[in-house]
Amino acid sequence: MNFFLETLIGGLLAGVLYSMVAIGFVLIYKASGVFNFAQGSLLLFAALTFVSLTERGFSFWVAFLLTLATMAVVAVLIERFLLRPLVARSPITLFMATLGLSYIIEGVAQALWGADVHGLDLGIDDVPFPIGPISVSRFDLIAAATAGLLVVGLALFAGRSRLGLSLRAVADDPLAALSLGVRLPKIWRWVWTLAGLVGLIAGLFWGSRSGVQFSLSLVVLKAMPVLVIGGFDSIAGALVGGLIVGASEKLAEVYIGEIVGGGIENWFPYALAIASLMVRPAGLFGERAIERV
Amino acid sequence: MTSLASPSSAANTGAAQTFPEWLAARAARQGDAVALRYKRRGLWHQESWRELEADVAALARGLSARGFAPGDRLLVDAGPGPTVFRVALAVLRLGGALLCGVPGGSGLGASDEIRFALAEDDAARARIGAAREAVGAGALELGIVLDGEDAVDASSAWLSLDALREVDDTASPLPPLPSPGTEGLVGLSARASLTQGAWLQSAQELLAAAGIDAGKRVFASRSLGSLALPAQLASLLGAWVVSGFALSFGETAATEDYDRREIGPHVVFGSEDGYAALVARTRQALPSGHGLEARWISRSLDGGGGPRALLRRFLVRRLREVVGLGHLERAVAVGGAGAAAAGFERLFGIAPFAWHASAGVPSTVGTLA
Amino acid sequence: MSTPSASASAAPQGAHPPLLELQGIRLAFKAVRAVEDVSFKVRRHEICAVIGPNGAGKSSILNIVSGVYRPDAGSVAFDGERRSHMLPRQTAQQGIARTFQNIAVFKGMSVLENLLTGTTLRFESSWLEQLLWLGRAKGAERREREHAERVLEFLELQPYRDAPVGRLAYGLQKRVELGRALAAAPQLLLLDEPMAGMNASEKQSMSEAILDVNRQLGTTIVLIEHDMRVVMDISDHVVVLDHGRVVGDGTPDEVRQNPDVLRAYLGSRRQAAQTQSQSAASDITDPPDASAILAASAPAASAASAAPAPSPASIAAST
Amino acid sequence: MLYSEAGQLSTDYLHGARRFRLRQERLEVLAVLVIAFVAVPAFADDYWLTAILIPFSILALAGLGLNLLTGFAGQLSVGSAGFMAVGAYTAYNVLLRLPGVPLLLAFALGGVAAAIAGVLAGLPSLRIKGFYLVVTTLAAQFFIEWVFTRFRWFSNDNASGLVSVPRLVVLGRDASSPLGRYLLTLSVVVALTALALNIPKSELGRRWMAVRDMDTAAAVIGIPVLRTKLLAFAISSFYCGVAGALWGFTYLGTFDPRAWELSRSFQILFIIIIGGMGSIMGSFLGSAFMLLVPIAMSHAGSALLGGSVDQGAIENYKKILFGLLIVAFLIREPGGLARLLRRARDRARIWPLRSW
Repeated sequence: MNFFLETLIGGLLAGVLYSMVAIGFVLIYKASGVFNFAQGSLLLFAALTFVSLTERGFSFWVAFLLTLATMAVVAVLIERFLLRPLVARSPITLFMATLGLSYIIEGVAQALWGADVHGLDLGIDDVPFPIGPISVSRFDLIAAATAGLLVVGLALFAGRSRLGLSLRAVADDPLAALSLGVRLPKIWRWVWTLAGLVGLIAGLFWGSRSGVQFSLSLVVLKAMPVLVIGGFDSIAGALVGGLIVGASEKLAEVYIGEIVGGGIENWFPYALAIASLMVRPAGLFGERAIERV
Repeated sequence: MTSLASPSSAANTGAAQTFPEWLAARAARQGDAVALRYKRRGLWHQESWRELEADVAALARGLSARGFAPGDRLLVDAGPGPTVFRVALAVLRLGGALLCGVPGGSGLGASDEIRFALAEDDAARARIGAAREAVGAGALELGIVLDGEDAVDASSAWLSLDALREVDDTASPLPPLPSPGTEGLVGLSARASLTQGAWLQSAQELLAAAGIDAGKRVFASRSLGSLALPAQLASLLGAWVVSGFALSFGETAATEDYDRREIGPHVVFGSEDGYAALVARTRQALPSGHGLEARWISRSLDGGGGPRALLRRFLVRRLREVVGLGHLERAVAVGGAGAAAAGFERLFGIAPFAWHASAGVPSTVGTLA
Repeated sequence: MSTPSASASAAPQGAHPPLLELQGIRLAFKAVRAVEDVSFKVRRHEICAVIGPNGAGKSSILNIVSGVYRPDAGSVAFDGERRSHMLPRQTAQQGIARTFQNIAVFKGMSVLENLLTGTTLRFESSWLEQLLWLGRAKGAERREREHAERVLEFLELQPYRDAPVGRLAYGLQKRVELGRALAAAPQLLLLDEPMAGMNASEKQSMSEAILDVNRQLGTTIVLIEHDMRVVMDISDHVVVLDHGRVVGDGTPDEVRQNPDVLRAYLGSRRQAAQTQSQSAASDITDPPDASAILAASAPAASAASAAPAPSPASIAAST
Repeated sequence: MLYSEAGQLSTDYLHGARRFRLRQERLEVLAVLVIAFVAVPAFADDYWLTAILIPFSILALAGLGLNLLTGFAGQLSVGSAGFMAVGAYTAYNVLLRLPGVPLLLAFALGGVAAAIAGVLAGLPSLRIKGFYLVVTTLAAQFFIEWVFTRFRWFSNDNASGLVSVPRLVVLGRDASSPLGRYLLTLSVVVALTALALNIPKSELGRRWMAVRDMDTAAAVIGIPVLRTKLLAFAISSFYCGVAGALWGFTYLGTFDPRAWELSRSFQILFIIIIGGMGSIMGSFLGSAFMLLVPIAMSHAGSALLGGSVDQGAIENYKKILFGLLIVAFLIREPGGLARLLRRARDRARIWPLRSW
């Protein structure tokens, strides 16, 4: 029983990391309707930049801010050279564009900072941390807390700040928003920067877990089922989806995995995602658009 | 194909002097050669002289069964096209005459009681109806409507062409062949007529002058302006049966430029405004502005010596190719060649051959064109 | 029947039962009631115009008849066959064809190909035959191409035969869409604002085309139109909707005299004008002005996909 | 390419359904075939045959398969490599376990197996649209990879997981030489391409394009949308499957599942984006581009920087370049190279006029 609980909690906490990736995804999807495959590469780029800066002797916060600035620049470039020319094109086209974008970013990231693995130590040692009968990783707890803060922060931001409001307006009814004088390009630049920030944070956790390296960009593949289950346009959905995927993945690996011979964590979340698609095509928290002709 | 170049060939066709005789001669001499080519519903159809003669005969029987007798007149309100030409030949076979022009216009007088009419479509039907109202004409004996077959109900006097063909031919035999002196074409606007003999005579002169013979692909422009039909009948119908070339019509006036590409005609029959339209369209499609290419092209088209002359020759050939005149040998400007014709020559290097009243046709028909 | 005026003018039935009969149709999107208890009949071979201010539920009715929407209540009887709901494909098989308010042509295909898709239900050859270009494939292809060419000629689209539809002018695209519907040789033709955003001459030729279809092919036509002149000219029968209810049903003249109709019309004209100022996605009231409709209705389509929760105004836009 | 269409009159509606409408186009195709079947074998050396021409034609075939699904039917898939793997492993096991089955039949069966896998992956398209399909096809990709890695039975229980294909015998003649493998590959590709060329002009292709352009309208005129989509998945995956079998047999010879990882799927997707969505020929252009550009780059690289060129760097620049190309094409010319070529052709056709 304890074993089950530990697996479950462990899974949930691991799921938090998926959520972090997914949240950046959702932000962009809500604001610009783009299914951003490049989120993983952004994450890699952010983490890589951060690490390289710290390796060059910058302190944590300086490096953090510099990286953030870089991400803002990247966002501006993306808005100018990708989103603006592709405005009003089919979602599939936009998706493929971000696929190309991910190649560019990865290429640039490695051209700039090299392809070798960088260790990253956030100073959070990964020691077991007893909670009642079971014990969980302190690292995971902190990650979870951060993710929680992130969600709350974003929620507040969306609810209070002017930008957040216009962001919601755009998500609800682009045309109405436009007629109210919301400037999409500005929104997009901000949102992509924000996604960069989220990516950076997620990247730090992932990086300190598995080292900062190219494979980091593959977490996007983890995020996708999360989005499908939670719904593309709901931050809460991303969080819950992440937890579900994390937990079920671990449990499946433990209980089903050994039956079929393990290694199923690659596709199991997807199977889960497809199942949920069949039941709730818009995801748990997603809004279902009415098809009108 | 042996040259049936105009007047001389009259000899080996037994000195034919009327349309029926020429048609028969054509069918006998080159029955399998293509007489008519036209595009409809995206497909090119072609008809040999033999088939054409048979069809004309069928139509003639249908007409006479419906009471069309020698000397009768068929009022035509339709643009130039294959069907009209067939009907025309049938009317001429019966020794009748074609009454052309714009019925709506002043042309129609109380004198001509219109008992037979041919309408392109429902709009034309309406026009004819109105015209007849205006002159208080008697009952319509037979109306032929080419388009909108579905609209024709058995009760009315109006028949579709197919219905006309189906009229049983065991009815009264066809009347004897008309004489060269028979009136064949009447121009409404100028109230003047043309006998079959004179008509064919002028055709032979046209052929001789323009040097058109059998084995040519001739493209008849549908977009000839309001007087399209009389002009084309006067100029083309005679030349066609006398020379025996293959006559082609595009699908519609709007598609002509593409259809021409597909045919690649040796000869085109157009009118001043037809050529004007083509020239204008080509001019406006040429590269404009001050680009090197644009400058060179315009300069060389305006003529000049040395290298430009060479380039011009090349350009002109190319332009002909592009607008579907790659095989063009002769362009005939029905009703005289004016500024547009000159513009045509400047672009395509071939001076349209002006053909009008002076070519021995009674001035009246000339005024039609 | 919802209003006295409607029952009064329960149009005299011919020998046949009506071709189309709607009974007690209701439909709601989320909170917005698009259609409330709509009932009316359409006789064979007639042109029936459905008119009414924006948000009256006109398009919803068409979408229900053609199976795109599923009504919450009520039933549709087509050709004597009563049903509560059908899939679009089934309605097509029954002989119902339609056009859409925001043009729904296949932009990536040529005009001829668009018309050809209209014949799809009559296409007698399996995909394998078509792939291998064997068996019935050739015959079927030839037949349907000929049929499509007839429609092409009927609508005088020959000059654009091979042009990609996406590049054609607005009016032509509407014509192509009509052609695609005609290619299916339908018994009942539903036209959703066939003349929206057209200039006078385009309207003229479009109404002529519609009349020809009705007269020459004997097709029954139900159309939504804002331009009163057109409606009164071409329709035999007019149904007036307002706020999802039938407020008038009869011949053009009967409807013209009907007081509630006038009230509904004038009243809602004002209200519609407001919605318009509120939302960019809102449609245009009559008389429709070409540029404005082009501006508004085209994005309205993309808004449908982009906006998760359509505001009442934007639903109104599409009804 | 200064066409003269004079005298090419269509007198039968089937002319409109021709693969190549103009005589000139047909002649060009003929010329290309002659070069491929006669000139190339006469002059190309083994390196060109095995390292460039064979993979070129196979990737073109795979691209063609994906193009049918994405370019024509509008259903995005990133599982092509998975379906290729299914084709390869099926063909391998058929030959391994059913002695006497001819090679070509084994390839075909590989295609069929892939088609079945494709239909399964396509089933969700009943409920979902657009990039949601990315998820289901990714699922298929990962699941297939997992199955072939996990269950050694497919690779004949050999420990390394590598399998080596048997001698290639076609119609009793050995085709194991580079030239033999080239001709075998080429014949299969040409045959399947010829079939694919029927699609755009047939009702099958029109249904696909209708569903792609506007599926509501398609349903309203009576097109069975789901069945149409599934058919697209089936046929597309069949092509990918056969391509996979060729990849394993005539190109690799010895393979394991890593030959068909996700990156291969992306590679094929890029081929059709660059080559031209919705264009059969585009798949070939894209494939050529995809193979030749990197080669050119490494040559250029070693030429410029002398021998001391870091392959890793080259890899990065390759990535950046292709990424940029993808974006550029999507923005400037969604029709890809095929459309660019078509444009040039049409311009030449009416030069010096700008429009006609």
